[in-house]
Amino acid sequence: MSFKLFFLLVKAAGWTLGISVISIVFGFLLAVVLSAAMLSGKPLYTMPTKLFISFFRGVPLLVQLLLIYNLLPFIGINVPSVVAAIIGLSLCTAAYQAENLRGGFESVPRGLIEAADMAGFSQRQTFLRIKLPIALRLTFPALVNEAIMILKSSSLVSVVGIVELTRMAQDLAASTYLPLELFSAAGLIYLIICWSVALLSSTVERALPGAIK
Amino acid sequence: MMFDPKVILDHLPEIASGALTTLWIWIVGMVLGIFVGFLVATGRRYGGRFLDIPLGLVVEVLRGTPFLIQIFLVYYGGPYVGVSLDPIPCGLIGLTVYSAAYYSEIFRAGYGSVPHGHVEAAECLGLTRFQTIRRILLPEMALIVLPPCVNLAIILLKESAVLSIITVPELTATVSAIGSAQYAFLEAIFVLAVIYWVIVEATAWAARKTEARLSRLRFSAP
Amino acid sequence: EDALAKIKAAGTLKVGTETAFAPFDFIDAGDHVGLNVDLFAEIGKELGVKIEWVALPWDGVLPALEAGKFDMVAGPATITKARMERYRFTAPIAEATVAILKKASDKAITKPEDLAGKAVGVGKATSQLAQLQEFSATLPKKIDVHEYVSFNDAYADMAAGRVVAVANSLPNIAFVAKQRNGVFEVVLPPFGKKSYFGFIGTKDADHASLIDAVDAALIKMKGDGRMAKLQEKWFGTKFDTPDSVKDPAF
Amino acid sequence: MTLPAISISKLVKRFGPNTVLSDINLEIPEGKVSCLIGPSGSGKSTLLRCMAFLEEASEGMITISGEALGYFERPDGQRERLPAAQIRTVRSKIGMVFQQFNLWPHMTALGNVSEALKTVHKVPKREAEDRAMVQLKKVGLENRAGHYPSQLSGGQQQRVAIARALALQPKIMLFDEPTSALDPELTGEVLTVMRDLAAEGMTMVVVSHEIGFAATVGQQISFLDHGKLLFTGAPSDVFAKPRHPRLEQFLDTYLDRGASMLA
Amino acid sequence: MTLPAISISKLVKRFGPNTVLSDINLEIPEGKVSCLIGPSGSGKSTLLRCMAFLEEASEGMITISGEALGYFERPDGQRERLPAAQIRTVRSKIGMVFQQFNLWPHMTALGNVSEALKTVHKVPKREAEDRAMVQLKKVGLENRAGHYPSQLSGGQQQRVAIARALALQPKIMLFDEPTSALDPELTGEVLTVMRDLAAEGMTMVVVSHEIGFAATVGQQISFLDHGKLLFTGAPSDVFAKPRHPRLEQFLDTYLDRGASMLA
Ligand SMILES: Nc1ncnc2c1ncn2[C@@H]1O[C@H](COP(=O)(O)OP(=O)(O)OP(=O)(O)O)[C@@H](O)[C@H]1O
Ligand SMILES: Nc1ncnc2c1ncn2[C@@H]1O[C@H](COP(=O)(O)OP(=O)(O)OP(=O)(O)O)[C@@H](O)[C@H]1O
Ligand SMILES: [Mg+2]
Ligand SMILES: [Mg+2]
Repeated sequence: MSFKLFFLLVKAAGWTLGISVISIVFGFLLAVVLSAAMLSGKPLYTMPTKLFISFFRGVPLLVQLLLIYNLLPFIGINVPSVVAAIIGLSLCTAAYQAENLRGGFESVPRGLIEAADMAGFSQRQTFLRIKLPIALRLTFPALVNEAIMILKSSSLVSVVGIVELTRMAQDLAASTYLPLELFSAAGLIYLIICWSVALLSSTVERALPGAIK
Repeated sequence: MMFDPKVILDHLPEIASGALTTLWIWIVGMVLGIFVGFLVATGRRYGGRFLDIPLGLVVEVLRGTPFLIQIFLVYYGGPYVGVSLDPIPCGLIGLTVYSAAYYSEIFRAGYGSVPHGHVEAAECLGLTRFQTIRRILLPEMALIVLPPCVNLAIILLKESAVLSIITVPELTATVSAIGSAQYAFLEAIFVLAVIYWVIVEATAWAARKTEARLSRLRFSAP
Repeated sequence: EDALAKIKAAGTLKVGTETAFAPFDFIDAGDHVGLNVDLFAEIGKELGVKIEWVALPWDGVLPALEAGKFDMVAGPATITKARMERYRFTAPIAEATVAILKKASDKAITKPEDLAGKAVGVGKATSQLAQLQEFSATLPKKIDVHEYVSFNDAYADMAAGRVVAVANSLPNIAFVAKQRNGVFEVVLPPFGKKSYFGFIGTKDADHASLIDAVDAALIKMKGDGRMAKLQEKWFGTKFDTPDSVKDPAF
Repeated sequence: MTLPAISISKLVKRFGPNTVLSDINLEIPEGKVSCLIGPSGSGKSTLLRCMAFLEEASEGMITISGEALGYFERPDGQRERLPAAQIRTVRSKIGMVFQQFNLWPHMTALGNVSEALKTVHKVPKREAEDRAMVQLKKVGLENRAGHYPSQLSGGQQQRVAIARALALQPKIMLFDEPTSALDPELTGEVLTVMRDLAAEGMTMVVVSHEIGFAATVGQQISFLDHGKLLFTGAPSDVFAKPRHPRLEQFLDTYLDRGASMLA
Repeated sequence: MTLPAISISKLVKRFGPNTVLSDINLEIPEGKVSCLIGPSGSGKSTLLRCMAFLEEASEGMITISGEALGYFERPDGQRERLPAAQIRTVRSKIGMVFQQFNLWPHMTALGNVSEALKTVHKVPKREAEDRAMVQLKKVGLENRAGHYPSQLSGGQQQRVAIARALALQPKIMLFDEPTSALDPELTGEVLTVMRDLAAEGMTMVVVSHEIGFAATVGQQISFLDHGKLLFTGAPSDVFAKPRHPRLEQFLDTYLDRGASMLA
């Protein structure tokens, strides 16, 4: 396999990384909102959230992507490929992350919240300054795991027309007829990306203050 | 685009057979994966460095690459090194190995969650290592590892669609083939969404029941 | 105003395709090339518009056409009766008759009938699959048909040795044989019924004038020899194709 | 005489069907150290938490320097909940120190102490940190300001928790077994800080297993048993004989330990 | 005189670069109660864990009733590890009771006590449970046999832990701060059981913060500080003045608490 082909794979890996990172960020922000809705305990908020999570965890990502890309135009929203891919991945990861975060919020020791009550924090201040940072710290490893899952699942966004790493390997294999070489190289690139993410996150995790013993 | 339920009804037997294939490969692969994963976690805990480091490396490679690529390399690359597997065995082995990597990490965390003192108590009373694992560690970690095991099971169900590239007639491939042969894409997407969703919800429901029963059995009044 | 007028006003024609379909559409060293690319470049000149390509996996192409993600599909696809009920095909651009690709080292297969009782690969839910099954029924011993999600997996499996041959349209396997010269070989003659490749559009009235205009451009290119030259460039041979297919063989 | 710092009347607290506090009437005098003692499960923590409005009493009234906490009594005798803002105002007079410290693990000692000043009282960062430093100095931890809770010993953590409560300049400090999560040798640090506060005339309510502390520093001692206030009085009255039989039995548990080798 | 129940000679324990026990020589007399006291971090738990072979000593020897535990000394002075089965045999003479109880949460009290009889000693289920019931009765918990640990109070849990160790009929019982995880009132239950055991002549080694217990029940008291055994002797010697200055300081910490109201 030539260097040129490998370079093309690396370039496609840029799409994989770019789309995943953006989706992880959006998905995470949405997940914070969703988990807050779940914690509110008000059926008005929890019911739609439960439905959302059930749908986006229960239905394969491939199907979600096809729905977003091909069905939204029928109600007059024509989303470009990149947007469809990011929406699909974000919604899917948000559903998983929301569940992770909810676990985190529920394991914030009650006493820490009482301490905030005593100091006169409003509910919003308690959420932003105490609950969120601690829940994040508690769920950090799970959040990173989910991010790595999304990195790998992002290969499915080719169904909406994005030539990411896996698709590029398939395309190149289709013209060079060297599938084994190309797939091995793609696997290696995934491995490097995932390991870098894992390494980076464990460094960050060690640096993060506030482990609860 | 029009929705035509007739397409689905006409192909019900094929759809059902695809669903059954997916179901049984998923369940068998997962059960084997849990078993192997537990062995790997145990090996890493008690096997010393010479087992821990290589096993850890293999686990990380398996977790760091997409299932699609792994299964492709094994199925189409295997014959070059003298391993020529049929699709179903290859799919089963692939699913087992892939899930074992993830399950081993869950069990490793499970081992870590049992207070060391409980193991020391067993040691003081003369239980052998095997007895300690079977009588103390396994039952104690059961409740803790159940939720992540179920989560992983749901992820695996959906990953199993990848097996279509090695010609396993599983649900996704079967239904999308019907979709493209009949040009009934909307119907195909709909069927896939519903069937997977039903399996996932059923799994989650069963898990919740098991969890409730386990915790009732183990930690409450007789 | 109809689709053609809108396209001319915008100055771009959006064409959907799948880029793992050599030699029609593929990625060669990073560039999107193939017969389709050259043909549409000429069509664009005739219509006075630029071409904008949208590449999707084949599973996603036709749903996206129906969703209006692009104006037509390059592909191309074999023109069949069933498909003509749902889509409108352009004038044929190449022959699609199904033939056999085998390993060059395999001396046991010299004609299509030698496949009786052997394992042969083909794409899932394709017209080539239907042709192969029909052919299999005429043999004394049935062919063991293996269905793949993509033809490329079928080639990989032939290399791995699980199937001895792959059935696909002549232009495609001719290209594979040329690329992996000495590894793969085409078995002649083709065994399938004569069939043709055409580009795909929707049947609605809005798009009729667009497909008419593309048809006109293709027929013009056939007349002035540009088509033949491009077929020669990509297939190493040229095909005799009718101006339109009204009644496909299957 | 001045108004009592906290006045509790006819307080009842139920958890579901269980009544854990029944008919409590208690006045906490201003500028003094009051101790709550009693066996485990007798309701000491619950009573203290009611004073901080971390638990809402099921019946009865609590006033802080004469102002109603949480509920006020309408002329017809019905209780009505006060608006949240008003509850916060009254509660701001109270500082609470928890048994488990409850320091926020993602902030340094300085962060823990200055956080409420910044977010709740909108004090500028610089000034908030200066004021926090003053409190840390008071508990002898000025050189630990940049440490995270996980990097501090139990005694140091508890002192940061005290500084955190003091930073908001409460008029009353509530302590729930402030040393019972500490090693015997670390206990000393915290008791010293509490003695200093007492000497400064801070109104304090202390739930404590440290009978020694209660006996030497406490100026009013209340004994709870099974949710009932059996006895309130000066230490000399409490420890003097003859004692209430339940109190006698309770004290014996302590005397059995630690004391017997003094002979 | 009989052989000492445990004899420790020239024991050194290092964790990485830190020496936490240095040159310990100690004999635990048979049929008596020996107490280990000392400040936090002085190495009491580590020494006790070495006696149970839960920690392996870095140097030195331990013998249980004359039999080598874990290692034996070759004539050339080198230590050699004994086979696992032999270690188990010697260790079976020892029962250990942990500070945190370490009951198995998925088994009832009866299950906890009978487990080792069934799995290790292959006693039939019925008989194992009968023998377990005898032990539960001894610690006063026969009517709690079917309860899971989470359904028992701390004192009850600790008594189950004692019954679990007793069920294997050890000759020596080791206790690591058996009451420090307990409420003062729950402590009483456990101390009572321990007093009964002492009265029966069980050899016991107790690491304890309960100076009162040490003073009244202990027949030999050893004081550890910074990994060194500063003092071993009868209680009267330990508590008599003049004391070792470090011991004096240590005891003061306790006397400050609980005792001062006796006046
Ligand atoms: N949230 C709650 N729900 C139900 N019952 C509760 C709750 N909190 C406390 N109780 C019960 O109320 C009673 C009094 O508890 P409280 O914690 O006030 O006792 P305490 O005197 O502080 O005991 P300790 O000395 O053990 O801390 C106990 O019987 C306890 O079980
Ligand atoms: N596994 C270990 N690794 C490293 N150091 C340890 C380990 N266990 C104990 N130590 C250190 O050994 C020293 C003695 O600890 P040990 O637990 O024996 O003290 P202790 O006297 O029981 O104290 P306490 O009264 O607090 O229980 C301490 O400084 C401790 O930090
Ligand atoms: Mg309490
Ligand atoms: Mg200790």
